[in-house]
Amino acid sequence: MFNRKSHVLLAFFLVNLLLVGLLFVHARVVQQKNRVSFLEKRKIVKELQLTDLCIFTDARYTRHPSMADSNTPFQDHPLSLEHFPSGSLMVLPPHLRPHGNE
Amino acid sequence: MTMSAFEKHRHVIDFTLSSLLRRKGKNFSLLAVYTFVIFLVASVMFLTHSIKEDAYMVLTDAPEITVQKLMAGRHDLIPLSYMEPIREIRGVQSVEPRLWGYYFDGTNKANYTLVVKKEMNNTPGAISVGNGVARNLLVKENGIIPFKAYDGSYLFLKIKDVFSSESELVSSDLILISEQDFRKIFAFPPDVATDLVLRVRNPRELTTIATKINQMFPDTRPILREEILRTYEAVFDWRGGLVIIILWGAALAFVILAWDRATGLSAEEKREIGILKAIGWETSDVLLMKFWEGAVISFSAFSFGLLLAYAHVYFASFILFESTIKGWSIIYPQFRLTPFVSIYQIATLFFLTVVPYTVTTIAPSWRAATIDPDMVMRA
Amino acid sequence: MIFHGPILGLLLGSLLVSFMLVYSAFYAVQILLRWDMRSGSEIQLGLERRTYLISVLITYALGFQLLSLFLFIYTADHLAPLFVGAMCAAGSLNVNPWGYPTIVLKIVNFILGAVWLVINFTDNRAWDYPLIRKKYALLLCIAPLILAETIFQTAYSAGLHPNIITSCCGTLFTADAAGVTSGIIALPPIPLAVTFYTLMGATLICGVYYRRAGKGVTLFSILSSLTFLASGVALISFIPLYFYELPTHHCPFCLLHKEYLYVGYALYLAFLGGVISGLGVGILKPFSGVESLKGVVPGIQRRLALASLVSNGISLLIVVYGVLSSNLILLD
Amino acid sequence: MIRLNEIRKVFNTGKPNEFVALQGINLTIEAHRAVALTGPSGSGKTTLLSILGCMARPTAGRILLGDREITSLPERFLTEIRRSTFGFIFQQYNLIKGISVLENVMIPAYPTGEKHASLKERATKLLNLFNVGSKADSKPEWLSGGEAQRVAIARALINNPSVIVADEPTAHLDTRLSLELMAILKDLKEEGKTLLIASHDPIVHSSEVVDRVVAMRDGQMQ
Repeated sequence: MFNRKSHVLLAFFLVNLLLVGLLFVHARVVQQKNRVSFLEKRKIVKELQLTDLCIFTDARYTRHPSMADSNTPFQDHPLSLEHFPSGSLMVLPPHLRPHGNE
Repeated sequence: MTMSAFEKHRHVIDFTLSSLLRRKGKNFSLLAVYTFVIFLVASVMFLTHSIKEDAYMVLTDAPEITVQKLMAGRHDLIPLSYMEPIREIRGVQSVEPRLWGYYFDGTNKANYTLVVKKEMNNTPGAISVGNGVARNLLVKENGIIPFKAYDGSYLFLKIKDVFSSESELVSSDLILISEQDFRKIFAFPPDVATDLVLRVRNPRELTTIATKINQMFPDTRPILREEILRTYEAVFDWRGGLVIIILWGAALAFVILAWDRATGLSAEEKREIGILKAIGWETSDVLLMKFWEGAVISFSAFSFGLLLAYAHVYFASFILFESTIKGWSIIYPQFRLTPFVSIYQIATLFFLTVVPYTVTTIAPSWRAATIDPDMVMRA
Repeated sequence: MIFHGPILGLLLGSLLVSFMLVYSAFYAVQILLRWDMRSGSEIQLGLERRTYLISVLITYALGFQLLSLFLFIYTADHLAPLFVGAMCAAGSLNVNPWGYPTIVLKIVNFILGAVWLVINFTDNRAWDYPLIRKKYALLLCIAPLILAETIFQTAYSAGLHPNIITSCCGTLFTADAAGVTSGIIALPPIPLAVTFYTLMGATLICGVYYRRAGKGVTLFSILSSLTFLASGVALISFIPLYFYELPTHHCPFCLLHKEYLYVGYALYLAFLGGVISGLGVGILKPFSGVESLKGVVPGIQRRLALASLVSNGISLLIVVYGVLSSNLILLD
Repeated sequence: MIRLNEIRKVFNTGKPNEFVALQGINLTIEAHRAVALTGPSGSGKTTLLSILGCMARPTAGRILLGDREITSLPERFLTEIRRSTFGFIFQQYNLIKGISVLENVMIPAYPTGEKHASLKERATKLLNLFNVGSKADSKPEWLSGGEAQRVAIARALINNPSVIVADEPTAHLDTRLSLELMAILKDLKEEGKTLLIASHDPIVHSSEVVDRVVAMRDGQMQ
């Protein structure tokens, strides 16, 4: 079977495709598994009437981006350098940017 | 495809592979860089996509409309007297005040989100904390946290329970507190709330209701849940200057490397192609070989990069990007994202990486393929 | 402008394809001006070599075009939640006037590119390259269309302003009034269904007749092109109705969704395959008289006709299956 | 039969370093004969050989292969003719390093899409014919000069050409190996192959195999 390099390549391609296919399967399985914790999170959101995810906690406008206001100094800087790494990963909410929704 | 064309491809693949393997050092270093670029781009894509999906799924139960009051363009506390007229609007199911705010813990330099939960009003002095807060303060259930109120006095609140670590994506920095304690800590006037949240019976009426609120109270800003979801969608479409600059820097370096590798044919390679052409290979046969060369390298790099990125984001908790996301926050939510893979992401990744790589190799391949066959005789 | 991975990918892809086409067009001009098969001069030898490069460039460009067509539709679909009133790609393509023209250009360019490759393939079988000027003249026509597509697509992307939390004073609600209409004009399904089936049937019969008797090339080619146009119209009039089982949902793009088992991809590819090979048969007809192509053209035409028959057969099967298995019954 | 008519080859046309490699070449090569081209280096032997062997196209003039005019055939078709009509033996052997001797012999037939098994069988047969069958799996860099030469001949024969083109085939061989080579060429000629040899080696000129010697100087026949 593997006496020709083209056979080896074919096998290599197939193994890789299989592995990539497994990613899809894995993602599916984990999605199913996480359903419970999703429901828990949704319950918290519903009970506490939350509007934002807790991903960046370093600045107020990154913690609650949808509820952000404009009284934090420097946050309308183009790169939101007040809190550099997350501030630049997380764009400033559009209503705080000089050109609105662009 | 006829049988002989198929056999021809196999022959060419045989030869291409031996030719690639003969230049191991060069080709493996190319493969490594290529894989790394794909890995980076794919990691960012997986990460942002999962956060978006999570936001979408978790926030579907967020309040339909949030009403903020504005004062001179700033977020202001909303009078509770606004509630009654809003409740009168047709289609509004309920209106509730929300009391929440940020509490900066000076000793730990961490920022918490304090949220009033009605049920806690019966047990003043007790709080529930997010797992991130507990981790940061090294406290457990029944532990006591001192809060410095705005009048300078101290409040000692007892932890009743801690949120599960699974829920950190929404609860990591939360502290649930009773209304009495909340108003005491912030010296919060009794007749106002942070904002108002509405439940609406018919989703089609959302915009109408929002418009009515806006007409009734021109100093308010109604925020729709759909807008929040859309904004999350837009915000996480990776615009992150840092990430993009790094990625494009890496991509550029890679393209230069690819270009250099592809253009700089060594004398040995030139001679080899010359021989092939002299003994009966046609230009398009050499082009076919170059096509397979690119296909093997691109395919390998693509699948390795994809697999590594998946492992990185979903198994290793995006360790390479951790500091980027963490920023200076003291409370760093530890959440495992739910994996999402789609053909769409893969196609996007293909366009961002394989297409430019392939384009840079076309001309050099052609240049190699059109070497004069009599070159080997003249040399 | 949306900084969105797929959009960046599409823009990058289009830019590269345009670059490849412009480069090819530059040498197309050289070939039109200076090609002289009888000469063994270095200029001629150089130009002959360039033709290899151009073939490769166009082949890759065509592959990218096909992928980008689907990626574009999919992206439009994916972006729909960002726009108030857009339910799927049909709506988000209508966000600004560039969306639909981009799609149309993408399809036209793909077909033209494929036809070019058919001509190129045929020409390369003849020792004197008899079609060289014609094919490079055609290339000069395709290049501006590709550029136009890139410009349209860029304009479309640049004009995407998602309805996100836009302001503090409720401008969103005025924007909503002029929001996205769902875009696809409903066409009367029954007459169009009749037209579609008639043309499709005629094409298949004519194709079989051509394969048997070797006659009717022109008619077959014209019929396949008409069938393609009819399929396009059918895709926004009656085909989706059966798949969605909704008498009002005319969107041809939702067929690409998982709910419908991605049947849209097969259908689109089959329609495209049918028109390309059908057109190819007709395009080659005038060249069957060329001395050096006499032995080559009929064989290629027969293979193309077969491909066209297979593609059209597959699309017909898919449509018929959709109609028969549907719970929807159209009454006019 | 190959006929050359007023062949002219110019390199770097129109540039200051323009160089006329061949001029006014008229030559007919009969089938089943052996022709040797001789002359000092730079006399145009190799250029003429590459034009004869369909590797390069002349700047002007006409070439007839049998009764087919091939002068202005594009590379695509010229290669096909070259592959099926000509087998090449080079001065440097020009075997490809790093792949097996067997593969080296098979490579010229790859573009034809012949079945791998049958191709392999033919290649093995040829190697055995030239007594290098035992080296099939070794790499060419480990072969001796004589072995390499014989592998190169096997490779030249894989597509069963009617004409063998050899460029200075004895340049790296000692007398014994040169004579051995001429014996192999003699066998090939007896099998009905046409031989075209460029060489300034007297062993070649004086060999009984060679029917005709064409002397060249400054791109012209003498």
